[in-house]
Amino acid sequence: MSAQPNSEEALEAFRRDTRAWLEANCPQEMREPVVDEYDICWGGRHFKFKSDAQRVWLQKMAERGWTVPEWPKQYGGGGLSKDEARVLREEMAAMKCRSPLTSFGISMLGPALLKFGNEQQKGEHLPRIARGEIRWCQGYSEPGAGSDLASLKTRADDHGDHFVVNGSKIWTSYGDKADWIFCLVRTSTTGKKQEGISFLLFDMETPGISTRPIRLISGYSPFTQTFFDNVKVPKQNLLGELNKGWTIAKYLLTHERNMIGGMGTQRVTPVSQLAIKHIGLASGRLAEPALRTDIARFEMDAMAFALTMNRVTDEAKAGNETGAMSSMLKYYGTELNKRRAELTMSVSGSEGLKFGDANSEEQLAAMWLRTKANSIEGGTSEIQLNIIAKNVLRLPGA
Amino acid sequence: MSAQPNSEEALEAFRRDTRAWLEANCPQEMREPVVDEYDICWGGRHFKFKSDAQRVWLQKMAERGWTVPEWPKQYGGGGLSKDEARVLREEMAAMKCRSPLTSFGISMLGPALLKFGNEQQKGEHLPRIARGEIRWCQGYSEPGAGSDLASLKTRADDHGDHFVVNGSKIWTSYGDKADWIFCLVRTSTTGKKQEGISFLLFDMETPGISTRPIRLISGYSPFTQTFFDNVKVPKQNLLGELNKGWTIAKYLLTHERNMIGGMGTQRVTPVSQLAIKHIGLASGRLAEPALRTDIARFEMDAMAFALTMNRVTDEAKAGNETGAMSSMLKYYGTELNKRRAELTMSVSGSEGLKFGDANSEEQLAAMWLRTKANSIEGGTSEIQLNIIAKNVLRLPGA
Amino acid sequence: MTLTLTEDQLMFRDAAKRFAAERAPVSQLRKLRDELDPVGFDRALWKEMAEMGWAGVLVPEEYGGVGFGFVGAGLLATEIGRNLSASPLLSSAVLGVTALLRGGTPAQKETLLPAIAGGDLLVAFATDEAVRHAPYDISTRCTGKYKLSGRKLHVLDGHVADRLIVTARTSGDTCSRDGISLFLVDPKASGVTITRSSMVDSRNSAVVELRDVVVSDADVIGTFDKGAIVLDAVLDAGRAVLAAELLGVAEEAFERTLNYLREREQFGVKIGSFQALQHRAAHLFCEIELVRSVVLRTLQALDAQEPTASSLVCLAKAKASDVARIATNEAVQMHGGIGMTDEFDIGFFMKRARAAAETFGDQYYHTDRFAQLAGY
Amino acid sequence: MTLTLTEDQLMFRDAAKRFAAERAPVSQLRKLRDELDPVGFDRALWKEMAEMGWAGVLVPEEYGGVGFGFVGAGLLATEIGRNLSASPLLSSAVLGVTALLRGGTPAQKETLLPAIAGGDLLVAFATDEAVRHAPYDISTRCTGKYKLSGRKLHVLDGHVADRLIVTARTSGDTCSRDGISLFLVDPKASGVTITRSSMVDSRNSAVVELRDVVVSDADVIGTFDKGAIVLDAVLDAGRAVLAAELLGVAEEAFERTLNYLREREQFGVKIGSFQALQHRAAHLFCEIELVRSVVLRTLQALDAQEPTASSLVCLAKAKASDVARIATNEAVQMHGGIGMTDEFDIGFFMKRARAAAETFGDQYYHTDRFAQLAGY
Repeated sequence: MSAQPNSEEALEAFRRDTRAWLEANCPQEMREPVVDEYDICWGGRHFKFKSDAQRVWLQKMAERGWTVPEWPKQYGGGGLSKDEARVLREEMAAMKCRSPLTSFGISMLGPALLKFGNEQQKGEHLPRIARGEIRWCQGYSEPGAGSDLASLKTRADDHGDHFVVNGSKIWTSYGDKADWIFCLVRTSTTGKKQEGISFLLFDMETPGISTRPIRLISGYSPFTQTFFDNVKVPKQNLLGELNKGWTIAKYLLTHERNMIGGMGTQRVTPVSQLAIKHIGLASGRLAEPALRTDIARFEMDAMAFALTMNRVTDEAKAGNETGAMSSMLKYYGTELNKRRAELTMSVSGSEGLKFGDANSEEQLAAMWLRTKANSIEGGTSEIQLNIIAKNVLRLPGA
Repeated sequence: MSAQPNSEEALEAFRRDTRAWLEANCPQEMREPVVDEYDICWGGRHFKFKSDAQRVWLQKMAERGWTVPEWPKQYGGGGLSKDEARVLREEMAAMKCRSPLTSFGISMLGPALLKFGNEQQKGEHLPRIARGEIRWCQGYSEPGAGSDLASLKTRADDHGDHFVVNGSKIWTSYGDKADWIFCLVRTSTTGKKQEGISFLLFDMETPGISTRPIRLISGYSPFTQTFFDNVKVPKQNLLGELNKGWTIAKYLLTHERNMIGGMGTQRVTPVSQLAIKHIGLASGRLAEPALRTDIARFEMDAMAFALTMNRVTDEAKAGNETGAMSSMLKYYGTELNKRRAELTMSVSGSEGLKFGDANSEEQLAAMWLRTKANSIEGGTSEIQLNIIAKNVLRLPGA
Repeated sequence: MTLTLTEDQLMFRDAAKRFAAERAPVSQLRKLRDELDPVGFDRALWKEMAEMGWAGVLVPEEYGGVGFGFVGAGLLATEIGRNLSASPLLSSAVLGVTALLRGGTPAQKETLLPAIAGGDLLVAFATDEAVRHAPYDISTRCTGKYKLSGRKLHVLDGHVADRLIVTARTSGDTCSRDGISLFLVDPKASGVTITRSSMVDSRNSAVVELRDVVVSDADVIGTFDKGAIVLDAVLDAGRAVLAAELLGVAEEAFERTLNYLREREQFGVKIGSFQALQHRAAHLFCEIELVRSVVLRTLQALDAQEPTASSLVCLAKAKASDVARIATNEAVQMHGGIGMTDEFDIGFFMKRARAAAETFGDQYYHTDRFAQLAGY
Repeated sequence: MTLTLTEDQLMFRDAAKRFAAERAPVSQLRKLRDELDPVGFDRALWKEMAEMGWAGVLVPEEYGGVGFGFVGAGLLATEIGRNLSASPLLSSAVLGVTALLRGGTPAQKETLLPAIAGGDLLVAFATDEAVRHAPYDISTRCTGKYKLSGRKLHVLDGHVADRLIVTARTSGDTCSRDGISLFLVDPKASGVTITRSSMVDSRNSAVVELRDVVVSDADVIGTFDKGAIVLDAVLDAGRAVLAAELLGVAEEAFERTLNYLREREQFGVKIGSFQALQHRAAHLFCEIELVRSVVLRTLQALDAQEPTASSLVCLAKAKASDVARIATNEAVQMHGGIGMTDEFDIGFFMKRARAAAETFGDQYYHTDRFAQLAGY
């Protein structure tokens, strides 16, 4: 709530209270490392909690608004200042508390709703996101459009008090598990292609919607293709102005980029440690010198990137302009993540080549294959480099 | 002369004769390694022979036509078949004979004269090139034009029986030492820019020509800017047809590319040997492992490139199409040469940083700086990649 | 020797090219995978391949083969790489045959080579014990005269082999090149347990466990305790042929990508017109040309048993592994989302490139070995 | 500590930025080079720099300095890198001062630090003996009590120094970290021969030869035989400040290149519109941003004397060396022919990037050291 920085004493008091509350309320089970995907709580109408602990932890945190600590209290948030939110993160990390709720509603739609939504929309959707009641998916890409997002063809025709949506979206993350979708649709075909796009929110149970899972090279099927056949969407479900959806989309893409780029700093076993396990040391050095050199180069770049994430955060806190950095973090972070996976495969040799079904423990190859999508989803590496060249370096257009 | 392949016996006889002749006629001094640039014989009106041996060697080889072994005898060549020429090269290499003559007349203009020249032009110029009497330079690039060679502005105006040339050329190799120039000039400004270019030959002593050396970052000044102020050139000095000079220019550029690309396979001390000298071995391995890894990567690529040069040669001999390879060899060869120089500097540490005047022995840094031009001169690496993309890979135009 | 193919070799290659594309294309591998095929390749097809000379490509005519040597085997492997054809060419016709040719007794050769060349007998080579290739890191024990005990990883086609060739330590320390011996082992013998692994490239790999498996003097391949000479030859043969296969993988992935770049439109133009992609493609073209030269030269050197062939093998395996990695990664990236779907074939090439690179030493292993062989 | 600059640091940097650009730009270095200046920098200008706090940037206020620490020294070095300003900042104000602060006796500090901070006294650090940096490869002998004999390479500003700090082996084997001691040596003492080398970056470097040079107990810096503690601190200080300078070199070369890409026309369009160049520039932008983060963090870690500072120093020196190499090479390549001419300034940046990278360990040295410090 408070925009002012907190005093050191106030923060320390907050830290003590937070620690005590977490200690008292975070179930022991929720302090263990995440083992499989079912340990991640996505919420939603149909979510099957893996355990009571998982359900209780979400409920307790949601009651305090701490699933979305910095959102205003009136919308189900915690109303914390940036400093308080940081303290909360630090205390949760120290106690190894799991995240109570992971959702595109929090990481993507929420910020857009806060910025572009009207009171009615904010009041309807934000609290349900905060409590994990509604799981959202994103309807952006279309078959055949790829990087050229703005050439989208799914159209919403004006039928007086509602739109009728027809078309198809692809790469809808967990489209088969989501309750609602935020969706880019074409509402005008005159003028520049970016200027005829609107941003709609609607229930995935509306008649006329169907989904088809897409199997990936990794064996996973996290995405669906989603089909809209005369789907009726009330006009009050339009976010922002008609034909101004592109502005919201770009705002949201920036958030997505930061999230994907951040994967470069995920806490995983360092490649060098895995290498020592599989290859061993000779006279104190990893026994394969050429591989060791590339591991060192990777770990140096990963450390440099992590420091850059910190610097960008610190500069943002200091009020300096950092918006231009989002494409850089997305590009470099995802390329690093791919390098990490390549090296992980190299140090694991034939062990890494094993490729079981999705329930097996041997997931190195699947993870490696999964990373290949990092530099495609959320704007390809090429698109990020274009953005840097044009928006940051101010190089002339082609 | 003979277009048919030679029989094995005939070739062996030729080999014996050649060996005996070389043994008898190549001065001992001309079998020592080249030490400095004055050991290279460029010929020309003003060339100062470093020694009698150098003069005698040129004269004896020129008498047999062996400065240009495969050119027809009537133009001062040796009239040898491809196989005989190879045998000559092999025997000279075995005896470590120096090249009797290095010249742009041989490597660049000659092939163009043979293909595009009329009888009068061939008879006038080729024998003088073969005997090293005339040193040629190339007038292609212009200030401000760079990679966009065809936008050249130096114009040759039609004055009845002669042209009058005005303008300026840059990057003229040894323009201040050359006797004649082969020069691209604009003879028409209508139509596509490539279609108004002609190819002129003229004497550098014609009134109105001046040159200015260009000092490079390496400290050397191998290039000049050349200025033309109302230079009169007789019309019989036009090579090929009027306004068709671009065809000759492209033909010639291919030769230049092959020459520059070939530098990637120059016989120099392997980087690994220099590294052992400066860094030393520990338990049989070069003591700096990360540097060793990159040296090995370079030496592997250099070996792969040398094998590719061999394969392209063998395929050309077998009559297979290899024209498309010239951009590849130019691009990859020059990039390799730069990598070699970078690594040579790295293994030489502070010793490599020494930078004396042009007469000093400490030339590592100068050689390193010199290689930076490799990927710019004769068509930049970017231009070669464009050519490969369009002409070899048939990718669509932008 | 010139770096070109002879007329005979060109004809052999062209026949292989047609056969692989028509009878053993990527769709066949997909089918084998989707149906969880217990063999992992089509036995009847292998018999046909044998009739075309594939199974006996390295086998001299006196033993019923076609004697096309490593150059011939490499030509087949490149076509296999282009089509991801599933077959026991590498395991049986290259590794098995090379072991027998270099170390087999006359009796072993006469019994086994004609059967292998005919496609009737499959041999698997069981040597690696560490997850990352380390050829002399062998601790499979040989006690008495002789009982073998140990555990072998990544045995290609191990679960369908009719004979195993197993390396074991008969003296010396683990990791020493001395004291290694090779044995012919019957996979049905008591004490042998073979477990197939499910691999990312949908090709065959098995773990072979040996517990007091009895073998006899007649089963020794090569000189006892000096088996490393044969082992090295077998590994270098496998590496060179894998390099040839990786060349095919890189070529095919690159060509498919070029086609996509020429056809796919974005922002109203063909994506192949984007200069950044053009330059990456042009660079990759150069790298593939280098691999082409290196692979041919290496196979020729193996056929001629040149003393420096091992350095060339390092170069070929390292360069082909690295370039196939780049080519398949660029292929997936340039195809974008569609390239990530299992429905589309390009991912199969990336998977095979990775598995073939890891087998018998990747670019890291062979870069360091190259430097070692060069004395630095 | 946050990865941002304080108000004081920003002011200090802005003043340095103005001063370097106005008073010590590239044209000044060119002039010093063309006139074969015997000093290699402008002594009067150094006095002015000293007045601005440059010479005493690391010197505590009690000794007449400004005490801006390594972050402050790094800010100066980055501006020096941007302008290729010739000055003895690294030799005297960083290496010399760090040696004295970490190992000097109270008497040494009181005598020397105020004079250094005032710009009146120059100190040079003489340690390397191999052409490639190998810090403990020291065989300069110390006999009796004490006579020094040996040969030191690449001594920055050695030919104009008023004092030398020399490392010598007082016990232990060559290459051992134990048994190194540091001595203050008067360059005018009997037995000292100093020869200036002409360097590619037109900066100062000298060879120092010592023949039975007599020094006393009062000249020892740090603990006798345990001088490596001071040596390590001096080298890490130098490396971190060189990394900051390399950041400036990379930034300036990159900005000049961007300007050229925005202005230069070829084929009727600005060359900056070519996507292949755009992507290379965008990638380079990211790399420079990484260097920026790493350099600042490393300087902060040195100021805080954090135990893991050496790992950060490796990271900073390796990454800055490599990125400055790429930035200056791309600069020359993208400028094309004009970039190759001596008349144009961009080549000076490439030369300085190379020399600064080689000094006290390049990317290869520090990549390997990083792995070693991380235990692999």
